[in-house]
Amino acid sequence: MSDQNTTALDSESNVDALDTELSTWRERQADAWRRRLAFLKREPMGLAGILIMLAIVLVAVFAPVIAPYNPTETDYGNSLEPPTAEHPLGTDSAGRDIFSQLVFGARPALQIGLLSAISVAFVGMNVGLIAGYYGGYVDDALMRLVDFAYGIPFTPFIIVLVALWEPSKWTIVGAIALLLWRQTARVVRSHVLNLKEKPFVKSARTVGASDRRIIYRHIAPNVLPLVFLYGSFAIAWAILTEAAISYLGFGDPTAVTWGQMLQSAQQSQALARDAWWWFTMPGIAIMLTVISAFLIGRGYEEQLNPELQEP
Amino acid sequence: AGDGDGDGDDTDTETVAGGGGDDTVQMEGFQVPSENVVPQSDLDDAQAIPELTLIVNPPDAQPDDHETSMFVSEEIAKLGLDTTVETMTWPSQSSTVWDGTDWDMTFWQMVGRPSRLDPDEFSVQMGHSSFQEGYNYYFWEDDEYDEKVMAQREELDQDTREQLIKECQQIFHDRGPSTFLMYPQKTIPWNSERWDGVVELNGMGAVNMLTFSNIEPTGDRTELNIAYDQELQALNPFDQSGEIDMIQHRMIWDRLAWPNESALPEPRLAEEFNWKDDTTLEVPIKQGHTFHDGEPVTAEDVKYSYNIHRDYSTYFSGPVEPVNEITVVDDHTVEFSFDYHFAPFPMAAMGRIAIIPKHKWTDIIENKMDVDSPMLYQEDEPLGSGPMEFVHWKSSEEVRLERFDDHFDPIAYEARNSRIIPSVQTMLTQLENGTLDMLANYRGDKDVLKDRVESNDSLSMAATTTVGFKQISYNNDRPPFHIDGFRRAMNHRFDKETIVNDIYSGWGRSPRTAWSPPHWRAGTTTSSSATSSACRPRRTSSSRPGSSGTRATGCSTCPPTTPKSATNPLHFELLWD
Amino acid sequence: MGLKEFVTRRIIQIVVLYFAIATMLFFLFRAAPGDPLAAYIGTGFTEEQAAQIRATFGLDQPLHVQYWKYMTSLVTFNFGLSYITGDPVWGIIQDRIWNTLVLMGTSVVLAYLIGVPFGAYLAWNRGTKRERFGVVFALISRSAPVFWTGLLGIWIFSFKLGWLPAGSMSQPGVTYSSKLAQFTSPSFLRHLILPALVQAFYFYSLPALLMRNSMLEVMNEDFVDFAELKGISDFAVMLKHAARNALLPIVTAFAVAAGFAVGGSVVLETVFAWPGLGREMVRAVIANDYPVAQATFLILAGLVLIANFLADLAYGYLDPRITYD
Amino acid sequence: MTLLEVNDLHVTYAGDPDVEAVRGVSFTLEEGETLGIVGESGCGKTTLAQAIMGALPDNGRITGGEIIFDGQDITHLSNRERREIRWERMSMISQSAMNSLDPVYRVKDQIKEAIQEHRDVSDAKSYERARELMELVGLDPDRVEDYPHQLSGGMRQRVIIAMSLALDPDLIIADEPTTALDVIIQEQILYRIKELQRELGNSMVMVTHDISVVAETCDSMVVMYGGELMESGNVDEIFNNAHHPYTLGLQNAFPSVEGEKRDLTSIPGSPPDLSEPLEGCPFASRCPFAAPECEETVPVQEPVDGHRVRCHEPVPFEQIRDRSGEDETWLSQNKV
Amino acid sequence: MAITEQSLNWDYDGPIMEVTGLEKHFPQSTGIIHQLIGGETSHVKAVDGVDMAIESGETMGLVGESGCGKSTLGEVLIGLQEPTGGSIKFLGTELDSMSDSQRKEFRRNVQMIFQDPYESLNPRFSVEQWIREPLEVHDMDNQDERIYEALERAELTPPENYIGEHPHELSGGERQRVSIARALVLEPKFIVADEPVSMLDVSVRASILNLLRDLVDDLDMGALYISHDLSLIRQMCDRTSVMYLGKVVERGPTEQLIKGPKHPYARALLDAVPVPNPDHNISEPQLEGEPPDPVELPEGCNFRPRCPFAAEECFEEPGLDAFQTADGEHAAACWRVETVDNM
Ligand SMILES: Nc1ncnc2c1ncn2[C@@H]1O[C@H](COP(=O)(O)OP(=O)(O)OP(=O)(O)O)[C@@H](O)[C@H]1O
Ligand SMILES: Nc1ncnc2c1ncn2[C@@H]1O[C@H](COP(=O)(O)OP(=O)(O)OP(=O)(O)O)[C@@H](O)[C@H]1O
Ligand SMILES: [Mg+2]
Ligand SMILES: [Mg+2]
Repeated sequence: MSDQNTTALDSESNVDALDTELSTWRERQADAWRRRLAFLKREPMGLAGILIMLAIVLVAVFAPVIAPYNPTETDYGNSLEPPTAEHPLGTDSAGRDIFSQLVFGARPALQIGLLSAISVAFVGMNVGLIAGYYGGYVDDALMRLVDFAYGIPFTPFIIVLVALWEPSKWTIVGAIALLLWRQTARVVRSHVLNLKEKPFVKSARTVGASDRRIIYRHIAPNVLPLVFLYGSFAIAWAILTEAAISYLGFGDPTAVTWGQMLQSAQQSQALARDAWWWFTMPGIAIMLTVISAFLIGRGYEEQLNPELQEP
Repeated sequence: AGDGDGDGDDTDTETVAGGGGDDTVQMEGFQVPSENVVPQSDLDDAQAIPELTLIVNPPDAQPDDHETSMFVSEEIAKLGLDTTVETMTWPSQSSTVWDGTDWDMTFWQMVGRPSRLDPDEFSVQMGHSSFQEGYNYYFWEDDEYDEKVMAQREELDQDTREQLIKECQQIFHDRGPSTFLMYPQKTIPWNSERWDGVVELNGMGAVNMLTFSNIEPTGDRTELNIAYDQELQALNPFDQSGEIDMIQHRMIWDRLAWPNESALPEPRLAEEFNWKDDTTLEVPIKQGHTFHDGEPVTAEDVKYSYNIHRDYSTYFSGPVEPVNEITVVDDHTVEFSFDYHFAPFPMAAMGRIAIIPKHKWTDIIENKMDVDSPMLYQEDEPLGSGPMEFVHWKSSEEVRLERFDDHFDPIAYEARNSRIIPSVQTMLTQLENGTLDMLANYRGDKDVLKDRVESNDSLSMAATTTVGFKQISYNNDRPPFHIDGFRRAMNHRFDKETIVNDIYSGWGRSPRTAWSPPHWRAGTTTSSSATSSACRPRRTSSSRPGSSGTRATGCSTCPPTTPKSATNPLHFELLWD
Repeated sequence: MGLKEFVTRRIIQIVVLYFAIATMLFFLFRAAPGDPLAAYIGTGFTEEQAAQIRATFGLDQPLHVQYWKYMTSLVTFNFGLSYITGDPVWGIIQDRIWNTLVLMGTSVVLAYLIGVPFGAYLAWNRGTKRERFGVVFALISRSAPVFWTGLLGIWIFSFKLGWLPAGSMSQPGVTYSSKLAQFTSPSFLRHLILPALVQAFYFYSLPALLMRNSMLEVMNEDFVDFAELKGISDFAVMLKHAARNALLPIVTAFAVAAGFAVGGSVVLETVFAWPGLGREMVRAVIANDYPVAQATFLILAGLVLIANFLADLAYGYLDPRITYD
Repeated sequence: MTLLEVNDLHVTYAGDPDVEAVRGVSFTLEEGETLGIVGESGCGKTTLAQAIMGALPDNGRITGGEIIFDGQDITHLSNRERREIRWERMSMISQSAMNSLDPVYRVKDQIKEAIQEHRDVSDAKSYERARELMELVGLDPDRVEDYPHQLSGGMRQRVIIAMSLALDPDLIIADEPTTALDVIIQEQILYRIKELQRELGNSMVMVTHDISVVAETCDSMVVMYGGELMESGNVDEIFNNAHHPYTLGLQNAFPSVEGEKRDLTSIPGSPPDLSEPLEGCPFASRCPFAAPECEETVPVQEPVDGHRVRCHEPVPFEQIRDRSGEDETWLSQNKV
Repeated sequence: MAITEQSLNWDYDGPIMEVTGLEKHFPQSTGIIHQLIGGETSHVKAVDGVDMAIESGETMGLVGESGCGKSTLGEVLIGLQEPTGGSIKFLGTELDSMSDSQRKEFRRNVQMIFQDPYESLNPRFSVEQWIREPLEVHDMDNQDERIYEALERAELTPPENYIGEHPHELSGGERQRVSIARALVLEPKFIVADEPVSMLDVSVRASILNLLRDLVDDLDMGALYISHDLSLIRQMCDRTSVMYLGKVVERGPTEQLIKGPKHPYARALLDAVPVPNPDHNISEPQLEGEPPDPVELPEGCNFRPRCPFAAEECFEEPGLDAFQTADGEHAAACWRVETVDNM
């Protein structure tokens, strides 16, 4: 707090004051972060989730460095090789290196996951905020829209969209964004209904704050953790969905994704050939990514909801 | 083009050897006209083409096809041309190539079907200039070809017709609108412990009418369980668009004729084909035969059945078009009169058009059809006079037919369940554990299949080279492929033996000619020899595609890939082998 | 507001929603690029014939007429003709509805039968290693794609061990006198085991994790403490009070689970060659068989809506606080 | 006769850090008597009540002292033994009575459950009893058919009271039974409790933070602060002759509608952190009279003038009493 | 002071806040179908014709049972809810007819303090942010100074210690002080306090009450203090209104009202307040049962069904001036005041 009170003081103590102020500020910030991250200590599973996710992100970022081969490069002479020193996770029927495919597959998985999560969070949060805050007809209309989204079977809808348009990851992200916001919106709305009756919101209204200010400064930060929670679930859903879509043959066949790998393993009868390294590895990669998103979300949820906390 | 890499001698020799430079098989039957050598001026044009793109499906569905394309592209690159392989799913490929003009080269395959056993279908549809919306999607035109290919249609004399076909093949080969890479083998496994008498039809494979009328159970299980990987589309006697449907149709509905072991039309419901003159065909039918409901099969039924194809637009409206009139001579005789002599009629129409009960269909057509097309009507219980009766069709599950005891050519087993099993793996497991007796269209990896069959005493397998083929087509409308010589240069660039033996592991045959040899000359093999026929050259890791010149050595202990029947007349052996 | 009015209102709402979804679907398909009939017409037809076929499918009519016909089909179940086979769509899909319902019903019921007690068990063992392990296990099964576990299941139980059929729904050649006879026949049940278990293996985690959370929440409620105070045995308190109340959110989740189950049929049925709506839908979409694709989608959507409705009713039944408004 | 005797009771909640919520509390309760326990929020009242009832939260444990109920040591009972005493012999109206009814069962079922868990009574009989009890607490017996949400807060509270009387226990522990209610309902409920107690003759422990409630309803009282007992004895005695500065501070902070209007004083500062071990008097840091010894040694509970006080008496009690009524006394303390 | 555009009449010398015939009726939610078939919507009459005037420097107490409409009245007064009838005048200007800038000024000059100290602060705002917000909204200058001043006024001293804290770091009493500081920072002229101490510990209650009272005096504000406990009202308020089912049934100077309540309801309310005096044993409650829902109200006097003195005449609705003291200050809406008085 620097203001007129201190102007009378000499400059040296002024600097001192600023210094201590800054350092206390820094301590406070550090404290805040420590508090925010403290849950990790109490939530080893959440920590595990974060670590796995971090590892996957690193793999995705440094894919070209990590992957020993070009994932799309065919080498028919070494097709269907079981894991060896040369190909740590073996090769597929076109001789492509499974490990390199896995490594590069992390990219679209994360892209799809994060983009979906962001769009789901963005749409869901705003719909929920607006519906909950304004109520009345706005609420009615938006909630019917949510009901509408709930009435649409998820995977089939995405299949239709992807099949009618281009099979690319963007279509998948778009399709997921079109539907998955529904849950976030519902949850956010019910919390907003609750929050807007809270005295602190009433207080903001008394003071004369605009609706926008109330929604985004007072209510939104209080639903943000929830949004984050559902966002992390959206990551998981998106990755699972992309995999399923690819598996069903609606994916982009030229893309290197985990789902696509499983699709081609299936197509090439990896099971009948006992090429376990081909059809287990992408599944495990999907599982790891998804579970890390779930773990993060769950850890966070445990944190949000004191009732769930251990005694 | 050809001047890029010192390998250009292919283009300046006048005699073109099929495949790689050291191919020892001489193409004796072919004279390469000198004007087909690429003129330098055209080549200059060609060099303006920046990069050629070869379209192929992603490797997952057919890894071998993809690999072939990669190989082809490398070979083209050796000509000094920039090429890339573009992967497209079948729908995009179809809309790009089939419906569009903006493409250079594409990998393409056609499958063998019974109707294609007669060279007419391929030769007309893939070569005649009027089919550029259809199978001649590569925009090829040749007046001489058009003339000849239509002429064979009307030729009654088989020898003359063969000659005409051969000439067409020659023209096609010379001008090379597309390069034939191989004739793939169709692999059909079955339980030979339980079933006897599988007939392997040359050009078609073991799944054919002869098999199903011949086959006999060896033990007490008298139901044949056969797997398909797709749902059949309809059990409608006028609609036979689906590959899967065909056998069902033929078991339920009799035809006047059917292809015999040499793929020649042979009387079936008909007693004989009696050409009274060039334009009149009298056909007496078998007496005393009934539909499954007990009503007799009469000449009226035959006339009625054929007239539907004339009155409505169906797949067979084409073959019956030359028919001027159908007359019922007596209860058991019909007479077809034609506008002109129409040689393919016995095969194209009589071998395909189902005889339906008039008493049932009059009512359907007058009262029951939602849509004015009998092709779109699905009977609840399809009724025919064939060797098997319809029992049920559980969609996506199975079609069950049971023996019709009163058929003139009764079958030796009681029922046939056609299972629809989309997963190749599941199919295979069920064959192994005895749930299934035969896989009608195994689309999986043939090596896997062979291993499984070999390790299981109760299973056998037939591997038959079919009339289907794989090819690289060029956009004949677009530089540089508008130049005949250029195309031919390409044609000779690819060592087809390498492709067949190395890439397809020998599961096929390298072609010496366009489309197929006339299969009415082809023969059959009985099931006894079928298992061994699967024996094929093993791929060695040193014989990589691209290392041109090396070729897989055939397995010395194995008989040639395609079994030849002793009775095979093979007039065109030259073309074939 | 009474139950009757609530039900009426919900039904009206569902009908409106249903028609809205149908409308969206209609325009979605119309907006799709390409000629829908290309697959049917193929190349063998003249322009004239093609036009005739177009007329047959009603595609020559103006959009609003098509739309009207389409909307009435939702009531009459006359979904038109398949672009591929030309058969009436309803005939193609009506049996599959049952097949899908039986498979999904079994797996969801199984999932709940496993998941709810499992979740209660986890809550009961809060803070122990067992609980932690259980939660991770549930999360793992929630993270494994169904088609993948399905593949593994087939690989192990069919290919390797040969215990269970790898797919489809029945033995060859068997005819059943009724649906009931079919769905209770040993052969059918044998075919049902693997897909139902695989799906249940995925689904149980939702009720399990929810039940755990909800139990933990309820266990903190005063009435649970009070019930203990009353001297009621721990087990009775858990069962009568904690579990009973914890079930409420699980019921709501049932709608979500059913929704996902219905949607998930697409994947599961494809893996196990189960002749249901989902597999038909995939086939139809791949083949551009729009009428069938639309109809299966609509039926699936209808099932989702009905599941939502049933969950609402069940919730109202279970929770006396719901006043239906 | 003494019904309940609590001797030097200690209760600790395990956690990070541990909280010792009750720190050596002793008192006795005679049969038929009502004992009030008052104190600020967080001083351990509920913990004490729960310890007596044997209903401490999972992490709470009695770490010292003993509870003797009707001559029986009930400090450490097994679950089964505990269940036999519970509700049969002592029942509890808890702080959150409003939420103590299970929302999914009808009132009758919940009352019946309480009866049938302990007595082998037929359905019909216990149903009759449920109706009877409802009448007893002044509710329409037909409301037994209602679900909890159909009742108002006051009614729910009455149902809980009815339930606590179901088995005619010797001791009823009421933990702030009226805190969440408005004055009118509070009066109705307190009056009903008192009446019933008079009729049925059971003893009662009334936990509250409102000394006026104690004044109106209790015979004797215990004043708690920071987990410890500050002063205890007869209600009249304590109200008229309180010795402890904390008791006096509380009294002076309380408004009244009776008598002349007077200014209220408040006790500055906040209660001690129970997770830290305390040397000396817990009130020392807020006490305007505190002397060094107050901070160092724990005062013992001493009988003074007919009641017990736990204070070092840094200045004579008369002085404390005189000065505690003035605002300045408290304000002079340096505020925390 | 940076207030440039003073469009409210600051020289007005009438009551700072005045309401006449104020009504707030909530429609009972009924189903769509019910509405479609033309069913009538019933209303919860939370506030049903209230007249009240509060002067500057005066604290008006509002007392009544739970659910009688106290909070609703308070919220309508400061514009948190729109009234469904009647008029509100602030400084003589009708709220309805205020221009935008006047409305803004109104907002700046009326504030509210809520009951629950644990929910009336945004958990994500620091004390400084929380108190600064009103200043930002109204674009005031010298914000830092004002914040310090407000904190000091709310006796949160020294302000530096509190400014960076977040609500969870504060005790209940401190939070309530922060709420007060926030309400004060705009230097309002009217303040509503809705049971501000009911959730606080006894030992801190007194200090908050004292603080509020001093502030009203010092800053010459008008205030409405809401509670159901007359003993607290007594400490705070100059005048008191007793509310029952949406209506004010008695009004008068607080001491006078406590010493001699006229309305049977006010008597009952007073009687129900426990007294910290052991000689005073709990007596039989004067009121049985609970007030009915304010939906279907009985004809005549609202209180009739529960009134021990109800008579024939009570079937007619009494006005608030039905019984008045000579000076007109102490008034009750009861036909039977005299009878009651004689009891
Ligand atoms: N389960 C628990 N675990 C840890 N600490 C607890 C637990 N329950 C209560 N406490 C702590 O023990 C202390 C005493 O709590 P208790 O509930 O007995 O107080 P109280 O006097 O009843 O307060 P109130 O008037 O708010 O009800 C408080 O500091 C509280 O935070
Ligand atoms: N938004 C609303 N919609 C419908 N009814 C409402 C609404 N707000 C209040 N009510 C009703 O109006 C009546 C008065 O409520 P209000 O909150 O003003 O009472 P109160 O006197 O403040 O009660 P308490 O002392 O419990 O706070 C109640 O019956 C309440 O149910
Ligand atoms: Mg307590
Ligand atoms: Mg209120």
